[in-house]
Amino acid sequence: MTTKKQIQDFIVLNNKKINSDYFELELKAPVKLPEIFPAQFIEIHIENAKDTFLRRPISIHDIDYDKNTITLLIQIKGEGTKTLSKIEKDASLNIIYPLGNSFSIPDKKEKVLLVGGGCGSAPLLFLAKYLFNKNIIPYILIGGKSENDILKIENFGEYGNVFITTEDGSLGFKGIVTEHPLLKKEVEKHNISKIYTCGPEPMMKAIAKIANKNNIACEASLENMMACGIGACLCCVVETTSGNQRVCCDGPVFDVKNLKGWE
Amino acid sequence: MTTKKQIQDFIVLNNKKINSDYFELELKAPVKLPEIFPAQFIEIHIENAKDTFLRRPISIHDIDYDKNTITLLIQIKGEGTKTLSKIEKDASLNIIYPLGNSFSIPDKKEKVLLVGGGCGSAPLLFLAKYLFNKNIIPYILIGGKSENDILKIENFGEYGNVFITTEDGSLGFKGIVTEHPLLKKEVEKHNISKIYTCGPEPMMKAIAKIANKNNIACEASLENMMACGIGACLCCVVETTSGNQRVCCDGPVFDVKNLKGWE
Amino acid sequence: MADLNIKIKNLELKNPVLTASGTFGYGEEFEDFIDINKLGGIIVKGTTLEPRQGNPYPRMAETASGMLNAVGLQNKGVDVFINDIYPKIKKYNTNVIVNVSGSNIKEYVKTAEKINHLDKIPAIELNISCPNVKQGGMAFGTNAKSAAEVTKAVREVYKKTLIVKLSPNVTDITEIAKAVEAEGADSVSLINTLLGMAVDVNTQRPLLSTVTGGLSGPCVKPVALRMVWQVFNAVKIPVIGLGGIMNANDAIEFILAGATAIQIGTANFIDPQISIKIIKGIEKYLSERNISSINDLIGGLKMESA
Amino acid sequence: MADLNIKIKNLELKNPVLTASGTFGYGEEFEDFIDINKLGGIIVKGTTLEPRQGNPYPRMAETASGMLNAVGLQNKGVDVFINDIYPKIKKYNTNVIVNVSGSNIKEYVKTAEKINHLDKIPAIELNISCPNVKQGGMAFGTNAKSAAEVTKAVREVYKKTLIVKLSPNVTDITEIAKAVEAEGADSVSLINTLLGMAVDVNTQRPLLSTVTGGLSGPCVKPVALRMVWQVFNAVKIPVIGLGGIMNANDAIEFILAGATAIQIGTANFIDPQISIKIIKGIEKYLSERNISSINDLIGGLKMESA
Ligand SMILES: Cc1cc2nc3c(=O)[nH]c(=O)nc-3n(C[C@H](O)[C@H](O)[C@H](O)COP(=O)(O)OP(=O)(O)OC[C@H]3O[C@@H](n4cnc5c(N)ncnc54)[C@H](O)[C@@H]3O)c2cc1C
Ligand SMILES: Cc1cc2nc3c(=O)[nH]c(=O)nc-3n(C[C@H](O)[C@H](O)[C@H](O)COP(=O)(O)OP(=O)(O)OC[C@H]3O[C@@H](n4cnc5c(N)ncnc54)[C@H](O)[C@@H]3O)c2cc1C
Ligand SMILES: Cc1cc2nc3c(=O)[nH]c(=O)nc-3n(C[C@H](O)[C@H](O)[C@H](O)COP(=O)(O)O)c2cc1C
Ligand SMILES: Cc1cc2nc3c(=O)[nH]c(=O)nc-3n(C[C@H](O)[C@H](O)[C@H](O)COP(=O)(O)O)c2cc1C
Ligand code: FES
Ligand code: FES
Repeated sequence: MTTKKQIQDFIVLNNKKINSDYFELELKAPVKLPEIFPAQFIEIHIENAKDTFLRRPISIHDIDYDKNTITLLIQIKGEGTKTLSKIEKDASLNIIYPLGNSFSIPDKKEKVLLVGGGCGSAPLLFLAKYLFNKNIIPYILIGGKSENDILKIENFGEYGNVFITTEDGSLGFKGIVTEHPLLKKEVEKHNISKIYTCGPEPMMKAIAKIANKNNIACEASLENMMACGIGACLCCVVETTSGNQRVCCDGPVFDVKNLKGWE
Repeated sequence: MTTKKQIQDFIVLNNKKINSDYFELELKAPVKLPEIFPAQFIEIHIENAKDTFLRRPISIHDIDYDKNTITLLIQIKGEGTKTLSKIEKDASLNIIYPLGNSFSIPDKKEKVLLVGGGCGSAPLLFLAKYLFNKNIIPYILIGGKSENDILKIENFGEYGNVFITTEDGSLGFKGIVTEHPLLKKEVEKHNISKIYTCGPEPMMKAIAKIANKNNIACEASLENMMACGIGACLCCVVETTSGNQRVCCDGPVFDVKNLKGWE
Repeated sequence: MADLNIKIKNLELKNPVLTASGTFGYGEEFEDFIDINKLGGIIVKGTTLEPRQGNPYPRMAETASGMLNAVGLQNKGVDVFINDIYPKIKKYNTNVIVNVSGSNIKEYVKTAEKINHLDKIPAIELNISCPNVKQGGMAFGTNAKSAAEVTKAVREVYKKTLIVKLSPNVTDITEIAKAVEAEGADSVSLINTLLGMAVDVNTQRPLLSTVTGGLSGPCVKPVALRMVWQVFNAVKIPVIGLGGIMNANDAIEFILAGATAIQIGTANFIDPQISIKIIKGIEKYLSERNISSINDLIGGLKMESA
Repeated sequence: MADLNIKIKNLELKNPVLTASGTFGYGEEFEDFIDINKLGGIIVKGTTLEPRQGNPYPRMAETASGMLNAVGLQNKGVDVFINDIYPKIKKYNTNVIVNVSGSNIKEYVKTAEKINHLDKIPAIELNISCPNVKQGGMAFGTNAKSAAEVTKAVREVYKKTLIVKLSPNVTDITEIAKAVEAEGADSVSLINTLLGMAVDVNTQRPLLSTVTGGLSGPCVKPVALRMVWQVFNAVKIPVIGLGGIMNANDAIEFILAGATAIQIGTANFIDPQISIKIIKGIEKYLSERNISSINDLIGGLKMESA
């Protein structure tokens, strides 16, 4: 993406608690939003949060060009996200955006599968909606430790065929995503031509393995410790077949075939 | 004072803006307040204020044993006090109290003068009330750069005879406190037997000079950079005739005769 | 419940949490807030042969996640300590350790000798790292030869547990640690403060009367932790870690990096009860992981890749 | 309006604000946010003779008021710099300075020699202070003799302004500064990062793949400022100050302590526009005090007591 990066104060329109671990922030942009693509993210400056010196990278979860807002889906991890979870309506948040590349969009006839877990759902819902608007109805497989980690299922349902797994069986299929019959049935039968994944690294690696084995294209949206988010510091690299690449601007989306250690 | 020091969370009952520079906080104690004396102070922990690592020392400005509250009068100086100025009702503040010694209380027949400036008014109003309750009606001389720095005059008026100076003449006598006729008239005529002062150091030193010259007892409540507030770190010392003493626990009140450089 | 007992030479600690010299007065200042007897030990303010007035005011400045101090070893001298302070604090049912400083080797030796006679003082911490005095102090701690000399001289007269407190203001702290180990130090503690400075842009003057002072608090933790790890890998004697420890997790970082015990300094100013909270936090950490003794955690940093 | 021009040997800067190596990419990364041409100069990422992949992931950890990095000089090598990067950035109407590193003196010399031929590069910054590489880097900067040697060797081949970047991980930074001054350095810049470490208590592993890394950000400012003041008082060549500068007041502290120019590092990550804001803030500070030139502020710390 060659969209110009911007730094601006967004206004909090809505801070919605999803459950004890997750919340959703709707932020209004001060200027007309540029076109934003699935997997792109922002860097938020969280003022007055203890021990939060650097900005925090958060994916764009949804975008409403009419209202000129973006929505974020955030998991409370440490002090930064905890402080964000308490932010009040009308507060302002300084944001650098849009950052990173995006998932590649397949052509119409392809059958694609989205596999996510936890806050990996954030960019995947945006992707599902994006695909749906391009008349591609994806399979969507969402996994988590328990019910609590399965987010926004109704929304996913609007854009594709949803399958759920939880490790404790509290919702959907009991097990981890890679054990879900869908993968066996659809992937191994080569009905699926592309997998998009975002979530915990071990999950994504397991998915990549299945994709590679079945010769299916697979893109993963990675996380990494980021200092600048704009490609300047070289902190966020991942090892690829063409050397160390920056997750923040060469990614976050990588073709798993190019990732070392993901074979 | 040998009151046991305590560390507790107080609840904000009221945060009242006085003007652009000053505000007043009323805090409710979680346990019955011990007896507190004029010039004693507290150390507040200000959470989530930028660049505010250490606690902030603030004098006790008023105390209501019935409501079990203390009131603080605070001037916005930097990030810490700025953050405090925005604290909302029902928030909690972690506080160490009561700290320091206190002004000595004269016997009934004495005529005393209180001289203060800016947030020096904080402990002086408490002192004036304390004296009034002991049937001593003090003279009170309050100075400041302008009207804005002359705080709570009506309250002072309840407890004593108030005189005002401002450098720009926007209220009361135009000039600095040491130029006020009261000092000439009362002090130099030896009608006053004791002066209590709290405010900017140059002001207090000038007052001390006048007191010394006229052989009047004078007590000053000092400020200093404090790290611990409880006598442990030796950061807050002032040079006295008996060596370096700690402002936080040997003071904040010192007889000016014992302070080096205050002759 | 996990066993928190540790030993440093003959010094037995009921838990690895000590309070750092200069930040805990003589313990008394904290009696209103905590039960001193629950601590592994307290290390009292730097003590010198003669009384010292310390440096002029201002002595303190706040910095990002830390503070600078220029107290400069203000203390009443070892004789007043022995006659007036010791009788009051020897009642503590915990280890009271004296931090000893001097301008020259003779002063260190004489002070240590006097303290050697105090029954209830099981150890001294030799401060060869104070950045706030003109003579001695840090000068000894930034040079392996002089660090060795003063350790050797004190070792000759001091029979109980001898801890040497190292300065972080050096190119290679392992060199100093090895030098004092070779001369009989029973343990090294590190770090003392980093030499720093701050300026008031309004007055255009230094914020400390001495221009430079000692930096402490969480800002120094990464440096302290690195040095503890380096020294742990370089010497055989137990390492006592400190520098910016604000909570139990910080303490555990130091223990994993090789600290047998840790000290709480600046954190006492923010929360006078923090030392006790940290003891409880360490206990909880061990229990949650079914680690039966703190000794199993010391230097337990996992180095193989995940 | 106050005059912000300064000179470092033959290097003319329209203002004293540079961006620090490794924190500003090649400038291009910041083009969306600021007008690069308004800066006093930019110092590009550490460049070596051969391409380097740097260290494995994870390379970054956040600390109290700072961060640790273990990037380890990842760069495409001086030839790619000359052929691919230089043509794109030589358009800047400001000073583009190359930060040069190497594993041995030969590498430093060869790299400097190649850059010497680039018209639009008016200066190099010799990085003898990188803590994140196994060979060379900091090893040169923590020893006066080797610091002098590498400076001398590069000075022979490099004809333009030669800045040497010093490591703070030393006992006496003035000794190193004097040694490189004696060998013809035109200026010294300081500080590079402090060597630090952080541990994840949950995994019990180091947070950086290399265990230790370089500490930067406001947490190091007091140490940096102290060193700038010490070096300013020890050498005659201009000092470039950096370490934790987050705003104009921080920059002014360094200038008062003796810095002729300053660099903005980690602050660029928090606010990509900060360098320009700092230039404006310095201008405002001077105007408000009727100081006609920034040169009148350099080393202007008032030392007499108030
Ligand atoms: C490109 C990208 C997109 C992301 N999108 C989302 C999202 O949409 N929703 C969401 O909930 N989370 C997302 N994350 C993760 C999110 O950035 C971290 O959870 C957050 O930074 C944690 O901050 P904290 O202060 O709450 O916790 P901390 O206490 O700082 O850290 C908790 C844990 O979070 C991780 N973390 C901390 N800082 C960073 C950082 N700068 N970069 C990467 N990981 C970090 C570390 O592993 C750490 O152990 C994304 C991360 C990346 C890199
Ligand atoms: C015993 C005592 C009683 C006080 N009572 C009051 C009071 O009743 N009302 C009131 O408004 N102020 C009072 N002060 C002053 C108050 O502590 C400072 O204004 C406050 O700490 C500033 O904090 P900040 O974060 O807003 O500003 P900062 O940006 O931290 O500092 C602004 C200025 O305040 C001074 N200051 C900062 N920290 C301290 C400290 N720990 N000790 C002393 N001075 C400091 C410094 O000179 C600094 O230049 C008192 C101070 C002392 C020592
Ligand atoms: C106000 C103050 C006074 C100190 N006095 C001494 C001292 O007398 N002797 C000593 O060895 N260390 C002294 N120190 C250093 C501390 O013991 C400790 O080494 C340092 O502060 C780092 O730990 P911290 O970051 O936990 O505070 C002092 C530190 C502070 C902040
Ligand atoms: C991510 C990162 C990469 C760096 N890379 C280099 C480098 O290549 N060469 C160099 O001399 N310094 C490098 N540095 C050090 C900075 O230039 C600077 O000296 C240091 O960060 C202190 O300044 P600061 O606190 O303003 O960041 C790097 C620093 C960071 C944070
Ligand atoms: S976070 Fe700085 S390059 Fe990616
Ligand atoms: S502030 Fe610590 S002794 Fe007074």
